[in-house]
Amino acid sequence: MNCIVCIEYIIVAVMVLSAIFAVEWGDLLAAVVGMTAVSLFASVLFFFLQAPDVAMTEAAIGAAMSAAVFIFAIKRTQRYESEEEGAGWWLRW
Amino acid sequence: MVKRILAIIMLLIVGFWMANALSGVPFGEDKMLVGKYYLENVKEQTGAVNAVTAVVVNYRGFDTLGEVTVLFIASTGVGALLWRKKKERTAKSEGSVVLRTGSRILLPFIMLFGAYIFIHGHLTPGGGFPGGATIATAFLMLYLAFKDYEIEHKVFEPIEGLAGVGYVTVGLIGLAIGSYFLFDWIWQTWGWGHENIGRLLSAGFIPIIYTLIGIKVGTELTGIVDNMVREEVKGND
Amino acid sequence: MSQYASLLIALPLISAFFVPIIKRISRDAIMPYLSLITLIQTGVAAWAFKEVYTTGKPIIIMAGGFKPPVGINLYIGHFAALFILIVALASFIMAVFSRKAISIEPKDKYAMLFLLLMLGATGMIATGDIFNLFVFMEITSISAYALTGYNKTGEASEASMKYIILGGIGSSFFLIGVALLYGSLGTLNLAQIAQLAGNMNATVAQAALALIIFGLAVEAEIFPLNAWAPDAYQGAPHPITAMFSAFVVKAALYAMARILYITSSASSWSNVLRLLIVLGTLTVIVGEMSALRQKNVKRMLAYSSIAQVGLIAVGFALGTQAGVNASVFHMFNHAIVKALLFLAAGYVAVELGGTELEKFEGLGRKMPLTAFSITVGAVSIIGIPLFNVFWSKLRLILAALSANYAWIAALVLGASVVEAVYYIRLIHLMWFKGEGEKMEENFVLGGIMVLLVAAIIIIGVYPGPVWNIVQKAGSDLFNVANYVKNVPLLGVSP
Amino acid sequence: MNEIAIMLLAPIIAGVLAWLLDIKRVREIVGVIGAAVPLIYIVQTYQSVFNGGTINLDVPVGGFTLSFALYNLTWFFAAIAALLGFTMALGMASTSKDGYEWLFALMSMTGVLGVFMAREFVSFFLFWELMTFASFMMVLKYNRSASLKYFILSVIGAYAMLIAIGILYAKTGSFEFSTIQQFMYQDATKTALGVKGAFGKSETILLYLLFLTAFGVKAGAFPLHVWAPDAYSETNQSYTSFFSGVLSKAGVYGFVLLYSMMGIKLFYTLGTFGGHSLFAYTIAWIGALTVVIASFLAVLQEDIRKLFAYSSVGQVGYVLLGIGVGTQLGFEGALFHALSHAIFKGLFWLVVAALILQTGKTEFKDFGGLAKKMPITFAFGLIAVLSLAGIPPLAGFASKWILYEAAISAKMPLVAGAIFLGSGLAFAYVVRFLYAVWFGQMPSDLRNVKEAPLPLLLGMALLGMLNLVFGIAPGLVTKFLNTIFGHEVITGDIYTINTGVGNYNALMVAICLVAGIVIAGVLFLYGAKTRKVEVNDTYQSGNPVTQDFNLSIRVHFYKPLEEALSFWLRISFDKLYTIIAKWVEDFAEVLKNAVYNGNVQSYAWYLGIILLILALWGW
Amino acid sequence: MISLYYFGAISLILIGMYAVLVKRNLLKMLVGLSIMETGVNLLLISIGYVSNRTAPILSEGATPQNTVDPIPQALVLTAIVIGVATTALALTVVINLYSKYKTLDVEEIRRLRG
Repeated sequence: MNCIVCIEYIIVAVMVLSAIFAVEWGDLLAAVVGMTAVSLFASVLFFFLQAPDVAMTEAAIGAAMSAAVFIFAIKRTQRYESEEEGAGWWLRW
Repeated sequence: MVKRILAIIMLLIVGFWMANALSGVPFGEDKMLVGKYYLENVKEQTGAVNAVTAVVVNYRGFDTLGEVTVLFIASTGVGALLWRKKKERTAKSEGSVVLRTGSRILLPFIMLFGAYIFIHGHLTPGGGFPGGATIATAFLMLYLAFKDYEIEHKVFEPIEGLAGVGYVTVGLIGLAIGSYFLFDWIWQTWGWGHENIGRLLSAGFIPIIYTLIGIKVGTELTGIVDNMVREEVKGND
Repeated sequence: MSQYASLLIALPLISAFFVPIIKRISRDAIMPYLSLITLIQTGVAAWAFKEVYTTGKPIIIMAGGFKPPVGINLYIGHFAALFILIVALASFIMAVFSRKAISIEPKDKYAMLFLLLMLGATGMIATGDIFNLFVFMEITSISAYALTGYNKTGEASEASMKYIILGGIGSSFFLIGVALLYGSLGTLNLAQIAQLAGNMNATVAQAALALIIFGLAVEAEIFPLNAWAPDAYQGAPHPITAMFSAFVVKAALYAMARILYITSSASSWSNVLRLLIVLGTLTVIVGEMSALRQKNVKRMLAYSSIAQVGLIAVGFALGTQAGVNASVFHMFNHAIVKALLFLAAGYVAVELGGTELEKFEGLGRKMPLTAFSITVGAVSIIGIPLFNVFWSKLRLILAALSANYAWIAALVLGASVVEAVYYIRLIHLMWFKGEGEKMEENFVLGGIMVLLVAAIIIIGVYPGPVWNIVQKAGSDLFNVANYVKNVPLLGVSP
Repeated sequence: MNEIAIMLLAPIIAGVLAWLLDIKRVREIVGVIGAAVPLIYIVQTYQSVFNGGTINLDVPVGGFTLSFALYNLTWFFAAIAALLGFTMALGMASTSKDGYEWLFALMSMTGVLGVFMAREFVSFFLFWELMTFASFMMVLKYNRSASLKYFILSVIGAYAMLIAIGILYAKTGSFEFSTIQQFMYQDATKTALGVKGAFGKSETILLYLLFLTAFGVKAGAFPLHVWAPDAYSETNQSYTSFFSGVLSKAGVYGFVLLYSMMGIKLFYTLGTFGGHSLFAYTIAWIGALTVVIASFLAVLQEDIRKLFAYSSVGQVGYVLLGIGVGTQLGFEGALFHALSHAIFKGLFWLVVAALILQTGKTEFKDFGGLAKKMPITFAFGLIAVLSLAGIPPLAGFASKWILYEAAISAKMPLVAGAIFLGSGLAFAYVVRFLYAVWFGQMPSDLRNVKEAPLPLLLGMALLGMLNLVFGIAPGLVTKFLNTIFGHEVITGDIYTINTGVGNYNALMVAICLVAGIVIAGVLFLYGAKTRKVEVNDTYQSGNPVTQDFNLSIRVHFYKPLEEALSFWLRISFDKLYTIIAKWVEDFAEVLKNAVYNGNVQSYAWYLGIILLILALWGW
Repeated sequence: MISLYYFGAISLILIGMYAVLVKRNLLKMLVGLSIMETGVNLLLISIGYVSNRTAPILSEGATPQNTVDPIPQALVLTAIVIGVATTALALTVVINLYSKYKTLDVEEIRRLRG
């Protein structure tokens, strides 16, 4: 397989990985960074998919702006999510 | 833990279903129907080289109008929900020296770059939205750099409104001249710039609209940032 | 000339954008400005209505002068004309009500969001392009999120949060459905989709349709996707609640029905209908049950309107002309009645500070006019003859029976019984309980209430003309071939 | 303007006026006039209708046409309604408190008239609902739980009817009674020949059950009678005279319709049972059960209103029974009894209204010795009692006699037994009423009770007169009823009725009775040595009765009977329904809190689950 | 065999949904939502892609025959902006919520129920 394809594979893999991290990290700032990474890798994929406009927009708005907004929100709320998995979540419904 | 497992199983089933459906939409094949029409007629109908821009501004103008509206709603809503009697910045420390000087120096260039992006929207990738976002990043840098920087609300809000008004007005002029809302009167009625397709002064009202959109998006995003940054202070009364 | 109907979209937009300048001029001018704009919008809508119903031809607005499917077209047919008029009218009433009901700043932002909510609903009803439908749906729902949280209390923010999360999921999946649809058909125009839907890949068609209906059902408050609704209704400012119940839900329902019938030639279509009937039935049952012991009147009304939505959905899902007509009729009546009820309840809340049941004790002595209009509304929604809702319920029953769904008739019966229980509780509370001295009621609002009551009773006594209009609207919705014929499609074909 | 239109509009317009003006005296006058108009027109149209004429009225409304007709059957019921409505208005003139009552009382009168004169189902249903709604509002003013019970059962009945109408319409494509009747007839012939008709067996049974529910609720037939006692007693008693006298007859009329429309079809579909058409037999038994149960319960009541409420239910049971007998004789008896029940029960309720108005008491234990204070009321009360207990020569006897004959001639001995038992029980409770209220020792707080006011007395007088007239000259009624059936079902001249099984000469009986009374009076005055004794505490074997087991006629007179029946009394449909309602409400509570639990995440899970369902059902 | 891009898009969507379903922190839910939106955008674009063709910018060398479908790109432009708008609004609401409830745990934030 030629190189561009393997680059695609790598990027997709990293993107999915960072998405998982973004979801799983307890530190919300880190999670937002992961989310931004997802957006950035997605915009790279947009380049590969011959969509430069979308790539630029995603990079500028989807990544930068939403990351900034998220960070401000975290600054005004709390940084670490308190994740205790108490038993019987369905009972607490 | 049970919750996680259930969720994973459920999502896998749903995902398999979607993948199954997507197998009916093979990747990388030519499924264009309306798209082909656009590509074939974009130059003479709109004069834009960048087909995406033409689609965004001319063919699917309503979408873009709605898009701008959505962003406008967002900034308005942020403003409405974070409205307090008295707000000001509560940042403790200045940004670093690099950031301060850098932002001072870079500000005009970033602005210029943003302007370039949305003015050349019909020729090169980009357009109003990235351009506006770029301008907003400039202001964002200012906010990060200086602990008591604030934008001129008295100026920004009216500009934001007026840009939108301008967009709709352009559309209404189209309605008046070409008897269609959002009609490209400059290109199709007056026929300006037919000779220089691919250069700046062409593509009818696309540059105008993209400029308006750029200004609007920039001001809106900046407004959102501004509202997010400034916190309520209890007035000493 | 007919292109000037695009003012329906342009006017609210430009006036919403203009609000900041108005605010610079004078802050007190905002609310009157709002009423004025909605009034003008009503005028335009009335003109469009007259245009459509006199010529009998729908108004096709082509944005940018490009024929569909190249350009986006708005399709203001019989249905859209009728409901855009209702949207504008309800917005006007609520704008007038807002002057009294909205005391929290910033009013200018409230005005903008209000106008854009109206715009969104109008666009949803008018548009003829599925992605444009998505955009307008987002406009509606995002302004709805913002307005739900407008009061900035904990409850309001909570309700808004729930709405945002559920609505976000819904719209994402809607977009996936649109993507599938586009991928398999290569077009986004509803008319062309209707043309090509027949030769769609079965699995893709099923998934796309299911996802689109799913996304819309979140907005249309179909159980169990409606969990955000009661909270949002309770948390939102009173005029906004009335608007939700009067036309926002209706717009989503219309979109659902439209897409349903547009794709009627797709395979596995009847499954969707069956699923929708089941969900609608569940909606009715759960809604009524939850309303039964509700302590907060606003929430009770919310649940009752959810139940009505279920009835409407069931009517649409019957898949017959009669069912669609009945549903449209029920939408119409329900819009009037719920506008009245929420207006009155909101007014009570403004005057007495709350919508808990205790606040309504002795209302008959305190605010007789308001209490009277609430009574009329309640009696009407129960389905007593000579009030308008009875006729639509009757039509629904007849349609269900002619479609061999006897149990739906039984469902309507059960719903009416439960409604009777809780509405009579309210009526008795208002008239025969508690004490209180007469307080004078706002003249303008009183007038509006009287007008709505009059409308209810007039339609109830003489439903003929409205029924004719509604039948036209229903056939506009049901008769897809006609819809396709009316849209001047450009010869873009594979 | 068309008579029917005037008859329908006059009461409601008068009601609205009375409500709007709401000035004392004025509203009474307006109301009475409004209620009188239909009566005038009824009397006026008597001749033409008697000679088989009809009056029609068609009003197109919203895609439907409301059409009404006044011919002998509808005239008969409309006459009952108009008469009772008028007396009710007279009664309310002295008992009503505000315009509200006038509005809804007269509105319900319009409703009933509309129901009786309707010629197709749309107007029938519309006016049915109008009547229900108005009467409900009357009850709501006095007592919420009673009104709620009444309204919910009515709504169930109403929508049962609506569904039935819908089914009929979906099949026959028409709302017209006559059209449906013909359709049914043809369908029945098909069924008889074994050809598959439009209505399958299950559908027909469904229709039958739906109509049974719909009309049974309104007629207060067992086991749907539970609303009646509370509703009848918890409202203005003058209105109750109309409520129990006429509104229940709407249900009866419904049964008559059911017969005339679907009788043959039902006969062929359901077949026979022991020689009787099954569906009719069911109705007969429902009637019989209603009679017995309601009469027993009536006997055990300690409250006058409750007593007569139950007795009304029982009396309507007679009518159903007569209809159920199924023969023309039975029908005629039923119709006659509908009339006589209306007049004597109306009279009763007016008397009760007078009592409550003047004394403010409702319990037997607070009454006594009022005969001296309210002689005229007492006289009419006596007439009512005799008529209800079926003592000749009063209307009640004639009709019951015909019913009895019908039951015997139709070979339904058990049903006839029910009639007898019912009469016996009726006698038991009216005797108690008679003695406990009018005779015996007068409680000290009733010393200065006045005679009932004039309008009330007028109303009573009218009804009392009619009781006597129809009692002595039952032929007046039977002659008219014969025109309904088109031939002489019951022969004989005005004073005598001959059912072909038996013969009853009312005049003769009356003369004998009068003669007997005269003789007895003469003996009483001249013959007997009478001595006045002061009535005081009742004694049991020489000792004054102790409170714990006080068997005086005023308190727990039928306690032994109650104890004997204690097992059966524990079985109460009323309780059953209450339990069901409570259960439903609790279930609703649980459901609500489980579904709308306030947690966004669980809401998101709902979305996910729906997606899962979509996915699974996608394959 | 499902294509790479479809796989990436769907997995993003599922991961986002998973976050919404499992995480009890509101900000985490919103992160999930925006990841979901990214996935949907990627899906749209990859549906519009045609193999070995260039971007739909008809400047030098690009003819209508060898460019990809422009419509999905236009749609995605809109979708991105809508997504960021929703996110901004949601975060604002979160800030308000936090100032009222002093928590972001969805199981604490349930004053409205029943």
